[in-house]
Amino acid sequence: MILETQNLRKYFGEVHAVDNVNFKVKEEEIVAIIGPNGAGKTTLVNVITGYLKPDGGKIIFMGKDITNASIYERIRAGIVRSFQLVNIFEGLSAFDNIRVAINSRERKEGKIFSLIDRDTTVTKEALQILDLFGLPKDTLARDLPHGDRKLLDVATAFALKPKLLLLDEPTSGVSTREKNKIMDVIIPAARKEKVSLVVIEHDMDIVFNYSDRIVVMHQGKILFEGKPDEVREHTEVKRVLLVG
Amino acid sequence: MSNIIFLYLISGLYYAAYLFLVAAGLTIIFGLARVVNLAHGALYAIGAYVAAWLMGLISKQIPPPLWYIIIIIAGAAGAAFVGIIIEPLLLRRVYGRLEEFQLLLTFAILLIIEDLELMIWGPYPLAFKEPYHYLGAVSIGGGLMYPLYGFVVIAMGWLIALFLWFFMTKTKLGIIIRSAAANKEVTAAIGHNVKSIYTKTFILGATLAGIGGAIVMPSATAQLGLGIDILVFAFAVVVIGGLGSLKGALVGSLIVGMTRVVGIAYFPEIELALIWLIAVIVLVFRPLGLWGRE
Amino acid sequence: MPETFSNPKEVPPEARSKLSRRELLGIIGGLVVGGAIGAAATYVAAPKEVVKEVAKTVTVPGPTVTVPGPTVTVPGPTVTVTPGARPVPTTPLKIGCQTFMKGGNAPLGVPLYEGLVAAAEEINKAGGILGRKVEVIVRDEAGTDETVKEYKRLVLEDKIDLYIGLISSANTPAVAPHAEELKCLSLFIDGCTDVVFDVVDRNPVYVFRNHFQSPDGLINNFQLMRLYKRKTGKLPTRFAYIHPDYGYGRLVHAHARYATDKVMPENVNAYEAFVKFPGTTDFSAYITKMLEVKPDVVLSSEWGGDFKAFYKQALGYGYFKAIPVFISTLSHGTYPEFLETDYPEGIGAGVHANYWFEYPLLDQNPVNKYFVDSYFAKWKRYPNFEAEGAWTMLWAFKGAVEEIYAKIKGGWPETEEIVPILERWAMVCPAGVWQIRKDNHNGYKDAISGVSINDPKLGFNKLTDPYYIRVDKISAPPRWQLEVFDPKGPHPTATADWIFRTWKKGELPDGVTL
Amino acid sequence: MISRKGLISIIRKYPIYTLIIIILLTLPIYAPSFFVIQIAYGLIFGITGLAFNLLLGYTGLLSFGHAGFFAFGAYMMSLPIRHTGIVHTLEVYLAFAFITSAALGALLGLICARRTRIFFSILNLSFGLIIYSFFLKFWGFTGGADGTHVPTPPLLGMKFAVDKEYWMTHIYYYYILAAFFICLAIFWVIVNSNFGKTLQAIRDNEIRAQFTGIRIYRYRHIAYIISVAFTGLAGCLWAPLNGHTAPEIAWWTYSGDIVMLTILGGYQYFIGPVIGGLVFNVFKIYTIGYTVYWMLLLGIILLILIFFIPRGLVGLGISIYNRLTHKKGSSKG
Repeated sequence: MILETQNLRKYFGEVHAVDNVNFKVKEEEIVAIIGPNGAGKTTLVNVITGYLKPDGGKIIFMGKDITNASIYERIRAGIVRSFQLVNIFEGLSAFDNIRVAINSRERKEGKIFSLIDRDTTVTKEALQILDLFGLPKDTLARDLPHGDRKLLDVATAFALKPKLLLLDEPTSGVSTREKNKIMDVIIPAARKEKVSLVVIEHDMDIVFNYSDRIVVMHQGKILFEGKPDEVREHTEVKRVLLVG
Repeated sequence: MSNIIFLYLISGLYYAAYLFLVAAGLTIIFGLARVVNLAHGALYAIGAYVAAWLMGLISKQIPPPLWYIIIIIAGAAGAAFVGIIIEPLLLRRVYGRLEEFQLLLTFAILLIIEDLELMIWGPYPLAFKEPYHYLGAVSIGGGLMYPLYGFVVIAMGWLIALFLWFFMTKTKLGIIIRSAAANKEVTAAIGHNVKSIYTKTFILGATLAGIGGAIVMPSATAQLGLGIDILVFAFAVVVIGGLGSLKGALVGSLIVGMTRVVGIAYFPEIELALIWLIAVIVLVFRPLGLWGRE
Repeated sequence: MPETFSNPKEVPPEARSKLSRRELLGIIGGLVVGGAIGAAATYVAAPKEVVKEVAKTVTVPGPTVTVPGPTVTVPGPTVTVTPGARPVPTTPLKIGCQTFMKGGNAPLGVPLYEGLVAAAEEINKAGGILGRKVEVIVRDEAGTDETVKEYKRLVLEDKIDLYIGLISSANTPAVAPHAEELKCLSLFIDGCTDVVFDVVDRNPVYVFRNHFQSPDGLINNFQLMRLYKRKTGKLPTRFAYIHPDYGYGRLVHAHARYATDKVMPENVNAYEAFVKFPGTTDFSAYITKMLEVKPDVVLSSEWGGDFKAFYKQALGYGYFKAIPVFISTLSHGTYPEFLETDYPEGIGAGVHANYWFEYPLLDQNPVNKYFVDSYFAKWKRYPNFEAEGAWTMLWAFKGAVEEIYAKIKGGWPETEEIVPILERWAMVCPAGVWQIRKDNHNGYKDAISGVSINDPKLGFNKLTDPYYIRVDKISAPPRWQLEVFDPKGPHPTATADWIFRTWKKGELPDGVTL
Repeated sequence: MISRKGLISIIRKYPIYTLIIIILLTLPIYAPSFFVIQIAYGLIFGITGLAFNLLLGYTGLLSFGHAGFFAFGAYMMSLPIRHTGIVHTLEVYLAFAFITSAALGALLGLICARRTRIFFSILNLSFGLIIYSFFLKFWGFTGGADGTHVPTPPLLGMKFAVDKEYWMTHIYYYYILAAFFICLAIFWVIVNSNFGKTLQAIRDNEIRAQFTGIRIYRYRHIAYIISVAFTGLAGCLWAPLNGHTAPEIAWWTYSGDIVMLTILGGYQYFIGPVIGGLVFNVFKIYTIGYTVYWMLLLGIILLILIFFIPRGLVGLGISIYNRLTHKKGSSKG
């Protein structure tokens, strides 16, 4: 068990965005979180990754209690996330985005007197990741097409060699053909690096094709979790998803 | 002894009154357009110069009581006129751009207006002759006197504060300006021409600064560099009170006004630094100022 | 060169050229090596212990003018020029001038330029100096930094032959060292702080000055006591002060305090304020504080636009009724028309202890009449002490050049030859008898102060009932600043040191009567 | 270290910059002495611009108080001389100014490293004005508005028995040039190091930087310390050249000048502030000389800069250079 939350709570006034959620992720597992808008999916990820402070409950990551750990400590521990609205270093090239992430992972992002271009190991690794994600080397992040920007967001998170990668709608705002292309890059990469994935996703085909297990959230609670085909037949889930 | 304290209080209020007018203009413009208008000091100086120049011309011909209305109208008109020119022509082009360029543009306008003042009104300071003494002074006990005109300025400050509160909360334009400040896109969506709101707000701000300059003129002189000096104190007020908040500008100008008086009377060495120390302390504990919003 | 960007909304740059490691090293190497070569070249080229030969000073036995008996030398006909060994250049004599041309200080500064131009035109009409026409280049005396840079440019780029100017006591201490180092004859008009020749430039060679400051603070301080005694029959005990916060204000204060502590040991320093200058337009808090401490007399050295704001606000507070006697050392120093008829009467009138155009009386001093008439004809205004200073300085320079020219029989004299003549120069100028002292290159003339009175006919407030003190009674004797005064010591100037050591407690110094 | 072939390839690749270096090295031989002095001032403002741009261009923080730190560095030389009367070799004061400015930056950085955008600018405006009022008001200690005279210090322990003009235009000019090249190299390394890239990441997206494990306040604080330290160093280099330190150089309009020269040069480029420093100083001095309305001229130039060449002189130069050399290729910007 790589991640476990024990009746995690997060309230915004009366709105119980996350209401006593016990969410579990196993090693090398790909978990999809689905549910109507406002079900608390993003809030759950925000609390796990330290972006929001929980109102109650505990988060155990690899046996350690990280409920009140800082963002910095969680990333060092191996919990990394990407963003629904793309957050990338606009003024830097894709290559530089990756290199900054690698430098941060290797704890040498603060080195003043070592020229970044002379660091061959980092450069080599960055190029590998660029190939893995099929991203161009020199174009500035801002000039990339929307699909590539989403990929770069994930790639930068990926470059931190996380143990648990949480992706917030990695394929939103992209055509279905592009969606599959993105997932066909992310999933094999995760498998190869033995990274467990948590993906918030709306597109049911993506959810059913790519995830090992699915968790359905509704009004801050986990309604049901199970294998993709179990979820497909579950009447209650269908009603919630259809009605929303 | 109490009348001396009263005199200190009044001179603090006097300084706070016209400082508020400049700061209010600065904070309204920032509240809406998110532009820090360094040229605002120049609008204050324009108000002062126009009032001093006009009074020099016509103070003989018109009856005394009218002087005070003429001064305010002259100052307001002069600054508003400059506002009408620079907002659509220059400022409108930088609203969307980077902060560095907005600051630099307003700095350029400040420099240009400083030299235009030199061109139009010449190198020497302009001053009024009579109106300040026309109202005479009132004895406040212990052989001490206080010029009635001081009360006029203080009253003017509070009146305009009241007017601004009324304008912003009760009039249609006021509410539109506040809504545009809160959310430009929505205001535009419901059919208001945001561009003209910007211009109107800027002119309102300019008028306030112009009036501020004009009402001080009878007791002082209009000289070059006036705009640059008042600006930094207006900044202190806006920073302490909170960028974009009128309440903040009012309280901020009172704080700065009183600090200056206390500094001059009891700690002459650090009088100037005192104001800025307060600004830094406020910014440390309340980064957005007392009532600022992001 | 890789570009960086701070905000996506900006136009994206071209794809930057990739820099290979070799080129990167090349550039850094080139830069550092270039710097090293430059530094080495300087080290080799620059001569070390060789002292440049300073021209031997020419000692010329000249007539010593007996000061008390005024020999009237009206600026008369020029000396006929005979071509000597060194031909007199025909190019115009370029004079660099710096003074306040705009802003709150312009009412004091512009007359300096006007006085200089008035003198230059008369000299040119009379054939110039040794046939050379005089040409004035004027630059605004802005902040201390711009003034220093502008001075260097006047000397090095405009190649001026002579420098006349400077008003602010912040600028003369800054410019004097550069004048000595750049060897440019610089005749300061104001910037009167004694610090220039007492501390900064103790053995001046190329720098002279029309007047200096200590008599200014002292005579106006005595005038305060005199007017208070005239009004109440006894001497004042509670003193208050309000000065501009720069050299001039600080030293007027220092000298006044030294004198008052000596003459009246039991005096009380009720309040002293140093106000940001220029640019203070709201004096209400300062006025309130002075009303609170209830002083007998107030000495100030505010002037220009700020002073006008001060006295207008003070009138509103009934300040001049509450304070028995007030004087500003420079209230009447700006051009006379600047101080309007709303200025209170019967209080002190300060003219920087130098000159008010009506005194000495025009019919008694033909030089003053000649100056006031020609100045008014040209500028339609009456002159102030800065105008008189510049006017006198240029005529003194002309006289010195012509005197040395007659001695060395020919050629335009070197600056090093003019300096000894100027060092013992004495003449009757519009302000009366004026003499430069050799040891500190300062101009000495008797100090004047007065009482304010409105003149409806002239339309401004003017000085009347002049009060004189001989300048040597209220300033350090010759060579005091070199032999006795220690610049690192407790006293700010030689005169303050002299007062501290020689004046007796509880008595007026000799030569001073109230 | 660099082979002859390497050197030639660089010259071919960057003809303009090598040309500038050659001109700078040989300037005192042919240029009029006043112009050489102004170029020396320009080089010092270039260093100040580089230090300032480490915050603006690379960390996205606009400070309106850098003139205060510049004045602080200058006073760290003039005050010791004023109070001890001894004039050590210049390196002593440069080190002293650098260390005290770094300490000042560390202290003030604690307050403003957490602020951004307009709050950072105004906070620094306040720091600059506090420094100004300290130098102005404490008359006894700092000489107040008159400031303090700075005599000619020995360089590298050597006193040169030459007149001041020769010293400024030949000896001290090369000293400043050497200091300038060293600072240029240091900033080049800082900007192109891991640290430099991290700063740009923080500038572009704070949230992403935080979620990439970068402690943004720590690195902003370090950048602030470096910037203030080198601005103080530039101030200390400026003091002997100017010969005088007065409090007014800390007044906020001079901070405006620093912002102006950086953007004039083009803050999006590493070399921008240097070109801006040189051009701005020469331009300002010659306009002050020739017209009383120099502020008007400066204002108009600024308007042109903002509306027509937002990418500064260097940006303009590069786009012209590209247009000339790649006639066929279209060039944006």
